Amino acid sequence: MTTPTLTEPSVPAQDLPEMTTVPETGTVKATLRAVFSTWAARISLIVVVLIVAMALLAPWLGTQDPVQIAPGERLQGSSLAHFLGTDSYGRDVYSRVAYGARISLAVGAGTVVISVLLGIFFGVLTGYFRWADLIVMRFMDGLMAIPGILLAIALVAISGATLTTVLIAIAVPEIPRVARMVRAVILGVRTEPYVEAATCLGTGIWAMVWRHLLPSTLAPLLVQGTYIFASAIMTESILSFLGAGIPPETPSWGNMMAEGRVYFLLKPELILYPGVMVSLTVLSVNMLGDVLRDQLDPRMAKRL
Amino acid sequence: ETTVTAVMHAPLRALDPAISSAYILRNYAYMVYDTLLALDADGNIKPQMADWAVSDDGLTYTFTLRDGLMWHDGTPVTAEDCVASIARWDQVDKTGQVMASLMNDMSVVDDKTFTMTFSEPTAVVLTALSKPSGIAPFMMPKAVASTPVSEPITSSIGSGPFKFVADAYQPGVSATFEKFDGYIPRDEPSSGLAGAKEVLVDEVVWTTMPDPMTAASALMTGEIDFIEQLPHDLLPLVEGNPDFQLKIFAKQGSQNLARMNHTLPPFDNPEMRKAVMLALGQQPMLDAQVGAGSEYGNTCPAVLGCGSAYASDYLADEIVNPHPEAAKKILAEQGYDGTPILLMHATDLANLTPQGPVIAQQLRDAGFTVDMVSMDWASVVARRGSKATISDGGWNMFSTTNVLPDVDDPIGFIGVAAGGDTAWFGWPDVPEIEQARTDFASVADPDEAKAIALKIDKLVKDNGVMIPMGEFSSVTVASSAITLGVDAEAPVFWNLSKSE
Amino acid sequence: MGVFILKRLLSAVPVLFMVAVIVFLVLRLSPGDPAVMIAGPNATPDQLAALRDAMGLNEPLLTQLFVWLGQILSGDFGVSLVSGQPVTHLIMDRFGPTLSLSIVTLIIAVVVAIPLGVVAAWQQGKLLDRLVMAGSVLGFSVPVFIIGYTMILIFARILGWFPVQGYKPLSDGFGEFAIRLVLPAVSLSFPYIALIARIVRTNVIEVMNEDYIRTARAKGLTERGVLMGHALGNAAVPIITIIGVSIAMLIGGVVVTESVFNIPGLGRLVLEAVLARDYTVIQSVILLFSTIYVFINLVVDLLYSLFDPRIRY
Amino acid sequence: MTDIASAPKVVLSVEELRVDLVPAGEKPIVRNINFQVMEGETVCIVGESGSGKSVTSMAVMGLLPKGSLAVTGGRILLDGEDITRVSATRMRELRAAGVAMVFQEPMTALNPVQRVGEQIDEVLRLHRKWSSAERKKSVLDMLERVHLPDVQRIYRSYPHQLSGGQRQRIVIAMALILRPRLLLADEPTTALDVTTQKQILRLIRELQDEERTAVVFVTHDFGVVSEIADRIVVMNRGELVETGSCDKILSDPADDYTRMLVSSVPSLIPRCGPIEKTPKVLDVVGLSKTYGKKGFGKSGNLVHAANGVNFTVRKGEITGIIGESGSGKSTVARCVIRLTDPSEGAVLVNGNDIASTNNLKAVRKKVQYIFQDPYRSLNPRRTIAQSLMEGLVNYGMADAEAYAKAAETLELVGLPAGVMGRYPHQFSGGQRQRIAIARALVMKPDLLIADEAVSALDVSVQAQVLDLFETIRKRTGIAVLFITHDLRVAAQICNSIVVMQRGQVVEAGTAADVLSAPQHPYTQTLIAAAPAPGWDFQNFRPSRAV
Ligand SMILES: Nc1ncnc2c1ncn2[C@@H]1O[C@H](COP(=O)(O)OP(=O)(O)OP(=O)(O)O)[C@@H](O)[C@H]1O
Ligand SMILES: Nc1ncnc2c1ncn2[C@@H]1O[C@H](COP(=O)(O)OP(=O)(O)OP(=O)(O)O)[C@@H](O)[C@H]1O
Ligand SMILES: [Mg+2]
Ligand SMILES: [Mg+2]
Repeated sequence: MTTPTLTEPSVPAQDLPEMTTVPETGTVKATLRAVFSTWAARISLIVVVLIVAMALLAPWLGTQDPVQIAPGERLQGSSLAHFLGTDSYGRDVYSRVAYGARISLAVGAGTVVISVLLGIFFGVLTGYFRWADLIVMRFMDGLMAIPGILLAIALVAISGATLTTVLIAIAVPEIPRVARMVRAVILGVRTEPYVEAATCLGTGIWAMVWRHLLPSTLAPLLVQGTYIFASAIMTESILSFLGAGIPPETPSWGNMMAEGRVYFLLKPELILYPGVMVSLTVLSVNMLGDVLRDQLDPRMAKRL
Repeated sequence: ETTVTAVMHAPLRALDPAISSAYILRNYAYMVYDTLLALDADGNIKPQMADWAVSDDGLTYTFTLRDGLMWHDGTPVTAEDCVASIARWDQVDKTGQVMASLMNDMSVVDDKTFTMTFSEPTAVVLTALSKPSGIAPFMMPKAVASTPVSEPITSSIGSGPFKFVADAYQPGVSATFEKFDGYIPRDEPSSGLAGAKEVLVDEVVWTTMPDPMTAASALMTGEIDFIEQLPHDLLPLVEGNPDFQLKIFAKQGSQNLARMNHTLPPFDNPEMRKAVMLALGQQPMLDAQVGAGSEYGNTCPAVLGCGSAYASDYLADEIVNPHPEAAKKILAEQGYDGTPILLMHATDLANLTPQGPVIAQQLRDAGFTVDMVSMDWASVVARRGSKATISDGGWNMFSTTNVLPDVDDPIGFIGVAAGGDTAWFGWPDVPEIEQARTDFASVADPDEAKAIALKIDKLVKDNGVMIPMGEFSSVTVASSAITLGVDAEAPVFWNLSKSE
Repeated sequence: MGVFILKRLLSAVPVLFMVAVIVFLVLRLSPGDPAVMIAGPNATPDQLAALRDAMGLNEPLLTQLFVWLGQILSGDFGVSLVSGQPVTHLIMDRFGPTLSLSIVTLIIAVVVAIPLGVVAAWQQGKLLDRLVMAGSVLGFSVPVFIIGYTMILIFARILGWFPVQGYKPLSDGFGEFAIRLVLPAVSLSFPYIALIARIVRTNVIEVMNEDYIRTARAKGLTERGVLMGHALGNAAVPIITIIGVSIAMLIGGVVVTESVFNIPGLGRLVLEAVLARDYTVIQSVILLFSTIYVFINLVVDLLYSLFDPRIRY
Repeated sequence: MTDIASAPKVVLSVEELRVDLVPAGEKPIVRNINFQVMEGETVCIVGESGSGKSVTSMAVMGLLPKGSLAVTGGRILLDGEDITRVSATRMRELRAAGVAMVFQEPMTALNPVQRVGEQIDEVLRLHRKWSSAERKKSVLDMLERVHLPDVQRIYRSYPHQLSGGQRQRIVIAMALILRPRLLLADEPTTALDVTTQKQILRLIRELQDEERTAVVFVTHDFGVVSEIADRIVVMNRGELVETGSCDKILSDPADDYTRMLVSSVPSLIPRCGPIEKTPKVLDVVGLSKTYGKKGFGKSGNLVHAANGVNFTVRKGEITGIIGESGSGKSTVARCVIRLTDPSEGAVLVNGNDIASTNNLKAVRKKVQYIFQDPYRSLNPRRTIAQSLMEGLVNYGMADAEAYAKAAETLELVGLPAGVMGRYPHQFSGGQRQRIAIARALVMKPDLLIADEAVSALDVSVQAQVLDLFETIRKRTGIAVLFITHDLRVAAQICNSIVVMQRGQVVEAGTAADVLSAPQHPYTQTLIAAAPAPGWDFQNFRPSRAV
């Protein structure tokens, strides 16, 4: 520690003994260190990285065209040609699992991005600008009051089963939930002394939102985000089950499970492979979410 | 008290057999109503409620109701009822409309007799009144039959072998039928839809199970007795198990067909339609629907069905087998520029789901660019009615299935109609076909009829009106305690018994 | 409190109005209409037109909307375009099964999740906690239909304890009713158990850091007494909130379970109605769901004040 | 203070106590603690925040947080029984019956969702096999004994329906209902205002006299100590520094640390003279603030938080506002900076009325606010540099320049500029408050509002921060509006004082006048309630002025 050079020492400088030992939180470096601090977190990170890699590198992982059908070779077991066998159209299951990572991660992540961004927008709007609350929250309530699955089915019926439609259909019902949460956090934070202090320092509305309000929504958003991620993948599967999901041609873990359900007793692997991928992904994303949350939550830091 | 619980292929949600051609409504009607004439197992027209006589000039048909016919409310069936029923039916059914167009007069003679008079000699009246499927002519009390066709009837009073238990009816969930004690079966042995309709159980309950896995499990635990159509992929669950029987009702098979839009490029060009016909093959479609190399699927080049009297071999190889190279050649000749073909694909009906991907794949293999649009059947139905360009919500191609009893009649089978705007979706305009169909309606001689039918088959293929994509049969699975009834065009529950 | 309830009920009106308008527009914008579905493939354009006319589908959209809203206000939900039955009748018929399924599911979820969450909180960071939490993540990463099939396989097919499918109303006897609801309710409850257990755990842990917990310990209470007597009661508000959210989500979740276990409920009704474009049924059922949702929210808010005396309306 | 007649019996004996982190840290949290408590005796444990007072008392209760702290050496004998070795069941028996504890925060020590009567009743349910009628009677008796009014109603009340003082009495009743041998009180009055504190202290003493309970009283308030302690235990950084009788420690502390601690307690004697010639920076005229909802059926619960308040602050002057909790001090302060919009009246800053202006940005450049809780007033996610620069950047200063200014100001308040990259949680409470002050000063305001800016701090730190204010005032000539409920603090730094009660100014004048010769009865009670008015801690002797 450097000795303070005071031009005019007014008060004896404080010695700061405990400072060197307090672990830093909130910085990227500290976060990474925390992520790597437990086995569970380390494994989760590796799994997530592997799955993302699988999605990105699918064409180079010894896969075949996941859409290419060969009905004559349907429902085969493992072989050299198809090392996880084939599905009911004779498509290569391994390739579909690999390419399915793209769609499923896109559905999960896309839903999170859409619902979180819009949720933050509406949440901040209603939490900070009270005049907006009445109008916007009624609208959000209305959206929330429509059962999500049914809304999704209707939207898919309107605009056809495409990835984009399904994404929007799954994300729209989540928006009000995120908005409510963000609103609640902001309502709590806006009376915190540090927000009032910033007001006293002449901080404008947007700077206030950006510097002081949004950061405190980060931790709960992480938790909610990981939950939305998981439930989006599930909802996609349920939509496929109901015949209103992503086009059956396009591989996603969700529609693979829905399509494989007929073979639940005869060829359970068809569900198992995508199912295991979903569980692994959800489990590790959750785990990472929890670790990051602990990093971002000031209460956790305070407890140290 | 014996109850048979059956899982049918679709839920019963409406009760008017004339307003819709949904098969479940037809099946319902066979329980509750009776028909004047019926086809026996060999396709011969037999008297059912009524016998008939033709005047020598072939212009007047006289129908005489047999004795003992009674509505479920206990009142006797009269000729007036039948005339009203026919009059309602012939407005909605294709064959009925042809019959009506030839008919000059229909009048009641007495309680049991009525006559129909035609402008020219025709056999169509018998074909029409014995029509087993599509919208079949069922007899109803006059009060019910006088409802306008635009207004669905809600009564379920018929004169058939089963009485509908209205109190137990949950639309879309279950329908209950009990034995109608007032029904007097004919004396002849049962054959097809003709002959004695003997009810051997007290009650039949139809339930809907949206999930076939659940239906299979319920059958195995004995909660239900009968599954009208078990998905082929689930058959291994019951095959070889002595507790269950598998049965194919040959007459209830289905035909896949692919349809192109003749009004939009590229399929306004007959050569391009030809290319599609060459590109498509039937075996992969059947493999995807019923299992690779399964006995339940049959390739069939005939437009009017291979089991019908009008089976044809014309262009068998081109229709049945894929010829991607030949198709590519045509594409090159026609200068196909890779504009995507918009193929509509229904995802919510089990039989239709595999069709889209298989067709898409084969077209792609032959050099087409395909834009397969997945949607629910209701959307397909809506969109296929559009004659707009692709960008305005039109379409190039779709596929569906028809049951075989509906396709073996060149008049009733809408897939072969080619009257341009009045034709079925896709609007093929081939005047020769329309001429041939009119001729067919008025010939009485079977050989002559066959010749015309084969001509229609050829014209349909040459012009790419529709492309047959193979035939497959559904498999009915029942508990071994059930003795199944006759093989007819519809699943019927008379002559079916259950041992304890 | 009376004023509060009245206010809330009044504020539900615009919400429901919006739902009604959204649903109406979404439906009318979707391709396909009930006439085409009913008339079948062979219908002539004239027949279709006649049918549409009879159904009132040829009126301008706005007229249809106002006619419908007017009907609703006078308590008339119309008839199903497909089956011709009064919608109220259809809904009454299907309401019982869905209600029973939802309630039983919720009871199971709550009864299982709360102890799990409390135990996890108590064993925070230990093996048991890890297991419960990992299990709860798995609980919402397996699709409901797969859980359902597995339950059917094990408990209906192999063990034969329960029937595979079906529904009997309570009026047929409690045994008949209950035995058919066990499997569907248990399988439907999985994700909710997972969700509720997580929330219980987080909130109990939070509450366990409060000063009054220390006071309770200082009284000489056992750890169990502290958890059940003091921690749980104080964690009640967020737990009730999540239960309320669960009920709202259940409404969507029942569709699949009703299909898998062949329960003739509202979920299936509305799904089939969507596929058949049976407008009147869809509109009414969704409006019903939304009303229930609004009502549940009100009940949840009232429950808050029951569990937390500081909250008064 | 109390004379002990017969041979005093030792109730609690702490011998060589050592408490360590689990797993053990570099240094035990608490080590080498030795002291005894006799029957009927009060032993006060004093020391700065973090010195281990709470940990020691928790160890005696057997309530150290499992998994993070544990007793690793020494013995704790309660009537001869070593409670570090007894089973969990026996320990539960001992709690409440043998040793009971009163916790610091009356607001949070009670379960908010249970009726207070039931919470006391629970103790009896656990430890006595009485019928519910007997228990109820006993609880009501106890409530009477802690001088609660209308005990039937109180029994049925929830904690939030009671005042802080009432709640603290409930906690005491709960601790005493089983007549424990030993009462541990961990800062039981810190959160209460002086008047209530005085009542509670008297109550404990009263009960102790009746039951001859041994009391361990943890506090950092020397005023309280001087009033109640028989003996004093001084702790510093986990170690016992000194023990001795009350008189000995207060008048003749042996250890340097003890001397420093005792002399940090501000005196009640006003030190600063009035300031008159300088221009008025703040002039509050007829300020009123009414809280409450308009609308139907709501008119009943209007709160007149401020009512016709008048006062001024001149350049270089520190004006104090004193008054008990809820008297409207913060409301006035918030109106002055327009965090709250006043309902009526004028607030003139440098002669301009800001009560109705829309240009708040201009106001806020001239007026700055320091909040009570230094931790919560700094955004935990932003570095010190970011927090300090925020205001300057808002008013358009370039980052580099703002950084330099921030560093300079940080050094002004006695912190090295090298810590600018750190986060608030990496500082101690006193340091954080310095940062908060620096953040206000960096704006070079004309008026500084300090709302309970030193209340959360230890006496020693408090003394430093008060010095800091003094220095800053001298150097910059800033005007300060200083809000506090601590008369000693007010006496230490205010030039003039405004006394508020229920939203109204009841007395105003120079510090010397108000504190030494209070006119209004309310001011008089306030001053009378201040603990140890008669002791001049800074000089280790009785004060002469009063
Ligand atoms: N659960 C814990 N885990 C780790 N360290 C702890 C724990 N509780 C207290 N400490 C540490 O023990 C030391 C003594 O804390 P203690 O609470 O006894 O202080 P105190 O004298 O009561 O202070 P205050 O006046 O602020 O209440 C502190 O350094 C604190 O950080
Ligand atoms: N936002 C608010 N809404 C309603 N009433 C309020 C509000 N803020 C304060 N009050 C009420 O106004 C009165 C004065 O409160 P204020 O905070 O000014 O008191 P104070 O003197 O600062 O007390 P303390 O010493 O406890 O901080 C209190 O009765 C309080 O309950
Ligand atoms: Mg302490
Ligand atoms: Mg205050």
